[in-house]
Amino acid sequence: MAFFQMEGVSKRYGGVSALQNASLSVEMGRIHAILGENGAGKSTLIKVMSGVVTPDEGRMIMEGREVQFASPAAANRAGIACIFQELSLLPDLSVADNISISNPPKHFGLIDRKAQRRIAEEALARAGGPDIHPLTLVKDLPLSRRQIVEIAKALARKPRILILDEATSALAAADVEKVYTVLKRLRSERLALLYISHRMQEIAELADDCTVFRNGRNIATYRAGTKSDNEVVELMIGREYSHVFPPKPDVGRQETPILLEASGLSWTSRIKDISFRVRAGEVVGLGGLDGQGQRELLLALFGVLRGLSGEIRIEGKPVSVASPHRAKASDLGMALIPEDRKTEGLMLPMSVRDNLSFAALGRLSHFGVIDRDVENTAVADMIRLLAIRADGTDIPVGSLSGGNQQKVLIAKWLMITPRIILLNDPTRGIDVGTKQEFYKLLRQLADAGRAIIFYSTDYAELIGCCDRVLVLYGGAIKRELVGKEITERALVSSALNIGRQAEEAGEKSVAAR
Amino acid sequence: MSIFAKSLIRHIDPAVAIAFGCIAALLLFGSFYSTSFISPAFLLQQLKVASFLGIIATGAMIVILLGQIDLSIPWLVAVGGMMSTAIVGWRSPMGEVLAIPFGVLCGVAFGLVNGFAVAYLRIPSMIITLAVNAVAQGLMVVHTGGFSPQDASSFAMRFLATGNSLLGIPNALLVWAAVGGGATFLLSRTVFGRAVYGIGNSERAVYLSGVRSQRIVMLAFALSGGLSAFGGVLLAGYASKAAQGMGDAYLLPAIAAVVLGGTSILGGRGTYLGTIAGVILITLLQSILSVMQIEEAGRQIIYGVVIILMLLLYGRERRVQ
Amino acid sequence: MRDWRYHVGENRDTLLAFAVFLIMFGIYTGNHPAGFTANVVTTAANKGVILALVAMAQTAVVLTAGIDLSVGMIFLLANCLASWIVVGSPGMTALGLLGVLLVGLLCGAINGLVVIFGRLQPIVTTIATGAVYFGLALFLRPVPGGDVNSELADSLTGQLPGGIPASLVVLFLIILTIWLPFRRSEIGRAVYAVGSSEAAAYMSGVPVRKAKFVAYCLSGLFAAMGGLFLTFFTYSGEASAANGGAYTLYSIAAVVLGGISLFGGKGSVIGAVFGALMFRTIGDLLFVFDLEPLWQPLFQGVVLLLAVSLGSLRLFQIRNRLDLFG
Amino acid sequence: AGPKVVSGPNSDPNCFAPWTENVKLFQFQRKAGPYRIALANGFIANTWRIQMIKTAKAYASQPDVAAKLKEFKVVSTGEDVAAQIAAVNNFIDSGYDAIVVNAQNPTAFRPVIKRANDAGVVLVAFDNTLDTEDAINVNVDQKGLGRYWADWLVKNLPNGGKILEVRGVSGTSVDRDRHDGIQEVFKASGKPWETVEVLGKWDDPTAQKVTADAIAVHKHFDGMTAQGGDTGVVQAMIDAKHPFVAFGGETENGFRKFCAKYSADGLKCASGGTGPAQVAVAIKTAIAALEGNVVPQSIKLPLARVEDPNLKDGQDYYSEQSDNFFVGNAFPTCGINFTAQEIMGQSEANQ
Ligand SMILES: Nc1ncnc2c1ncn2[C@@H]1O[C@H](COP(=O)(O)OP(=O)(O)OP(=O)(O)O)[C@@H](O)[C@H]1O
Ligand SMILES: Nc1ncnc2c1ncn2[C@@H]1O[C@H](COP(=O)(O)OP(=O)(O)OP(=O)(O)O)[C@@H](O)[C@H]1O
Ligand SMILES: [Mg+2]
Ligand SMILES: [Mg+2]
Repeated sequence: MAFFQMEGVSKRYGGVSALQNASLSVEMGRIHAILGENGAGKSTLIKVMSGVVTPDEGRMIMEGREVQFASPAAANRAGIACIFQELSLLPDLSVADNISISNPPKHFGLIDRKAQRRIAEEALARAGGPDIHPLTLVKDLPLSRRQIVEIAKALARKPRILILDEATSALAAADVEKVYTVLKRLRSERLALLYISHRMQEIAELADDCTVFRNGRNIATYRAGTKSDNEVVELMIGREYSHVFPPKPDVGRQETPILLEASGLSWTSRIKDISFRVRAGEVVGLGGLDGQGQRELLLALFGVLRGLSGEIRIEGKPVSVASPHRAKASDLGMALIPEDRKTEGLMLPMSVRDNLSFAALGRLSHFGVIDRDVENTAVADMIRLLAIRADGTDIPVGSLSGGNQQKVLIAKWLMITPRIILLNDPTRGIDVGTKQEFYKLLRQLADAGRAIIFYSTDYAELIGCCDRVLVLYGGAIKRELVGKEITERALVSSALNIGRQAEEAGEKSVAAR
Repeated sequence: MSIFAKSLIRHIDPAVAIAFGCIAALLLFGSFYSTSFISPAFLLQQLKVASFLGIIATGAMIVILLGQIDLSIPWLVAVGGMMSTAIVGWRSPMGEVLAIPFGVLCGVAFGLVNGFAVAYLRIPSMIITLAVNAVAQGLMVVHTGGFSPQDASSFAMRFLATGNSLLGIPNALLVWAAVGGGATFLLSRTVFGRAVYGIGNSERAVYLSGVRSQRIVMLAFALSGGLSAFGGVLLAGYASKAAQGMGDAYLLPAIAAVVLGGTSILGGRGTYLGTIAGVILITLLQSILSVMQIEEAGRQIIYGVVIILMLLLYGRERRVQ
Repeated sequence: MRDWRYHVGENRDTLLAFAVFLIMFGIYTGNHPAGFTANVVTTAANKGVILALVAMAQTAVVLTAGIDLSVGMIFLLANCLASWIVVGSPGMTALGLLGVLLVGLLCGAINGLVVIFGRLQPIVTTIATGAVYFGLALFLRPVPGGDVNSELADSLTGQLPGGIPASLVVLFLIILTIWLPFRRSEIGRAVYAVGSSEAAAYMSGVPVRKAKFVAYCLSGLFAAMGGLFLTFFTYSGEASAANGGAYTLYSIAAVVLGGISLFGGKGSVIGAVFGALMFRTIGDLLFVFDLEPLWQPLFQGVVLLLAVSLGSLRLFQIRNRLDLFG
Repeated sequence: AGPKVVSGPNSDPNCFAPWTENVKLFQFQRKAGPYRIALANGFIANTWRIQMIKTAKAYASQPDVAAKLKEFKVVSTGEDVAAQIAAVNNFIDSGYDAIVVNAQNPTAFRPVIKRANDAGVVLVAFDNTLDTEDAINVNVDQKGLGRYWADWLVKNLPNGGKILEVRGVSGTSVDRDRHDGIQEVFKASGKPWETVEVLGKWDDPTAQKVTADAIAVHKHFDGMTAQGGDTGVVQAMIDAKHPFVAFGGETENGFRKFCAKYSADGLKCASGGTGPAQVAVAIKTAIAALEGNVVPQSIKLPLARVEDPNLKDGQDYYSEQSDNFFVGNAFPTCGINFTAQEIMGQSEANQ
């Protein structure tokens, strides 16, 4: 008998079936991975498990007894802790407050701050963030640190089942390693772990069991390692799958004109004297550990930062980009796909159409009046181009699955036919199938003469997609990798600023083995 | 059923439909008290009076759609009325011509201050509009005390506010129809309108979409100020003169009307049709209560309870999740 | 140990409100014909405490990211009720006090229940309930009048030995016995959590409804205390819609001046107290500066405008324009 | 200390007319001038109050008055009665000799009155007076005003009828007193009267709207009376094409303009009230009290009144002037002879 079981669970949202007769069984002391395309119902499944969503039908059995959770608090009491895809931290509260938000230690009926702080320190240490001060406000932490706090918070509840819904999607490789260690230790402490991720290598590294979801159903469950990656992906997307990354064109397009050129860009202490050029048709990656100034660099190019020094030239002409409005103007033609689609990219309650056409309204209108026919055509084109799965264009974009939301965000910017595309970790939370389409699209855009700057926290992407990678460290470019030089090893070592010698030394020692 | 009717049904917010249902219910209820409540004369009179609130609520709605609020309505209404009448006597007939635009422009000017502070100085609208309201009041007191202003409204103002046009339709109602039509067009068909809804949902996203969100916010407040002042201009026409306290009775009803009409106070969601329903509801409710012979205490209690009941009927937020 | 930096950071806005208040009050008493005397301070304290209590009421709701436009009316209702029942023997008076506080609590509870279970937006809910509470106040006091136990009133609005205003001491005790324990209780933290992000709070298993309910109840309670103080100060009850409306708006101003975020989750009732005192001092400045009478409202408006604009000085520090959008 | 209650004689019975025969006569400790006098006003933002403050300043700067004053300070504290009480307290603490108040709430000043008397400060209330026998009140006979209006209607409608009564701000004693006066007279007349009450809040647009509603519902009234916002009430009648009827109302210039214009069409008006100049009487009383003169505790102001067909342009109303000011700004028995025109006409330009 499994430790925890779900049977025949269904959940509908209006006309959409998020889950249909799904089942799952979870064992103690094992890491159970859940895989599936965007919108397959993974998040809904774990929301049911953790009391956030009440299922329309189906039952849950824990240690042989049937259970029902009316609220997340109830699930918590039963020993289920969940790290949601959308962070559930309270930005204005301190890290310590967040960690023991639901059952703080008490002292005469009041919260015992000393004990709470101790708990927080312990939990942070276990979650791999011993350097986070428990009194910091969560809103003052960068995203990747918040993710650690989120894990610490779940751990502080002493759960028996711990669920991580894309908990690592915002983390850079170094942090991910720490999380692996934590999870493996928890497994050895006989916790049951559910792990959702779109990164195949994470699953290969961690999972004991895997369940694949498609269209709200569990399609297959298997022991990790018994299927090849291709087989798994085919299960997920229900069709054949090959070649994740499209082939890169041969090097030697030095002929193409330089579209974007930055020289001596500096901003506060976050960007230090950055210079580079991007040619039309080139995909230039930004590498390095998270938080080394990559995001700021993109924002700087897009006119968001005040007090930027240095020069930006477009097609050789010096330009001053004072605002995103200026950046998207047709003589500059820049587009930025921001990092956080929920607050920076999309207006979730607004319709798919309104979101898609938002950036391009200027050219879909005459004297400020929107031409609705032109708009509808343009929207339909984009939906087709990116194969966005949506039940009409009138529904709120927030009701799409994460991946489809991301597609809408990309499509929104393609609509202005940009010449320079800045991408800030655009594949976060996108499933493999969509990712593949995205990589193809990226290459198509490049082939059509666009210049692309692509920041990603996923090294595999940088390796697979980019013609060149600029590795940032401490706000400066530490190294430029071109073509075949872009390898995982090179990326990692330059990200850690170990330097070329160390890398070469490493290579030798590998060869020696 | 015709395709048109079907598409109409699909597009009408149920909240708005129920709001109109409430209007019918209110009239039915009133007609038990006196059949005059459903006489054309009474209804036209109500619509005429509702027009003033309607115009003011239009501005309030645009600001609410941004997720902001305009508490400077009372004294901007007064500014509109007092400034327009003050200019009437100036170098006649110039003053007569300039009266309405001047009154509205003064409101726009104050609105710009609100908007600038909210958009560029990032001061919460709830407090800056309160402060601007206080400043407007101060200026009007100085104005009244210092300049012995003219306060009789011009012929045009009286004509717009109290005259009747073809078929006995009050001009004020036509003015509201024009303003409402303009607002509907602005909100649903223009880049500005889209941006307003967008900002109400996420200003960050709007800014990063390369839309000058701050300018939009400032313009929206200017519009609201102008509409408040225009409401004041019409009120001055209606009463044939301006007075300091003329806007006091409009702040809370305007907000209540907008929200009763299904617009989310958090911004980003709502239709003008709903605001129309809300304005008529509030006006009718006030009128019916005013004419019924009960103690003021009782009226206030009924007024509050009825608004809550109507909101419970359809104004409920969707559940979290 | 860098902890103190976090504690200062947490209370920075409260400290700032305190500092600005001190400066303004210094200017006021410095120019007052009578100077910094016990009487002058007591007068300022009495009227300050009334607004401070209403501002505290507003704060409780604002912390949950709501707004309560009925605080002024609950305040009036408490005032009118107190002018009937806070009279007579010490026992009767005590019962009366209890009654007024209970009614305030009840009004707050009604607001809370309608907002929570009706799932209505607080701003309109409280506009409507405010009308109801005003109706009740008017029912109790169709014209101004009534009485209050004058010994109690005198002692609470008078001075303690050493010239310390009794009202300030009472306010201090209220904060000490109600606010501080609340702030440190689980439910108090839940109020901040709800204001910070309701969805995240729900996901984290915070009792969202209970927290909101308690916040509204607390608001009603504080507003009723304000009403009691008004009664002690005026020995009578009056259902003046204008006064109720004015206090509601002043309370919002005080809350903002006190560094409490209208978006919820941030700030403290103590900040609201200084905000209220600061707001009152703006009014008092009229007294010490010789202004043309008809220019006084303008002066007050401009000072308020400047005071609320002070916060935007921080914009000069912003280097990343995204930070503008909070 | 407080004033001594004396048996008389009243120092100026013409101006300081006692409210009733039983009113106490006060004599304060005589103080040497010149005096420091303060006006603690509450609400400011309407024409009446603005006119009042300008009258106060004008009176205080008349040479004979100015000679007696070292300082005349005005503070307006807004709607909030607590702020007004605090202002009075501050004036007491700052050593002012007399304080004139237009109280936001008639019952709220008990502690302050006590403090003022203890400190030997003369406290004079006017317009919204104080419910007390320990401070001087300069009273308008609000109830008498209601009676005056109702008497006019009774006279014009000998057989009774349906009356629209437009009331003021609920919750105030002024509104109640005027209403009571009206109803008392109707009851006493023994005729069948039906009154429809609406709330005009002493404000023209509000009064106009509620009147229009009432006319739309009730179709016809035989007479009307309004406590304020009367210009709006007449305007509503005109808009609804309601026949002009007998009307008892306040003293707004606009109202009187209408009365004069439509008198022949049936708008038979009685217009009565007391203008903002009563503040001058209050200041005069304060000075008299400080000089040690005997003054009544409760002073009755004469009503400025005029009835159809006696309205004269340039005297009872000003056809060229704004609607908004209150005519009847003179108290000849007190030697106070401002016209409203003089007060409101002082623009920056012609000062
Ligand atoms: N609150 C909601 N309202 C309406 N539809 C919803 C809601 N939440 C989810 N859905 C729909 O249910 C389906 C399953 O969504 P779910 O979030 O579980 O997908 P997922 O597998 O987690 O996808 P992703 O990998 O993109 O996170 C999707 O089609 C989505 O559009
Ligand atoms: N049809 C078009 N093709 C190419 N570029 C265009 C087209 N229409 C507008 N643009 C350019 O796109 C840029 C973005 O303008 P857009 O009209 O979207 O901005 P906006 O927010 O509407 O601002 P504005 O208030 O100036 O209209 C402008 O610089 C404009 O020159
Ligand atoms: Mg998901
Ligand atoms: Mg354009």
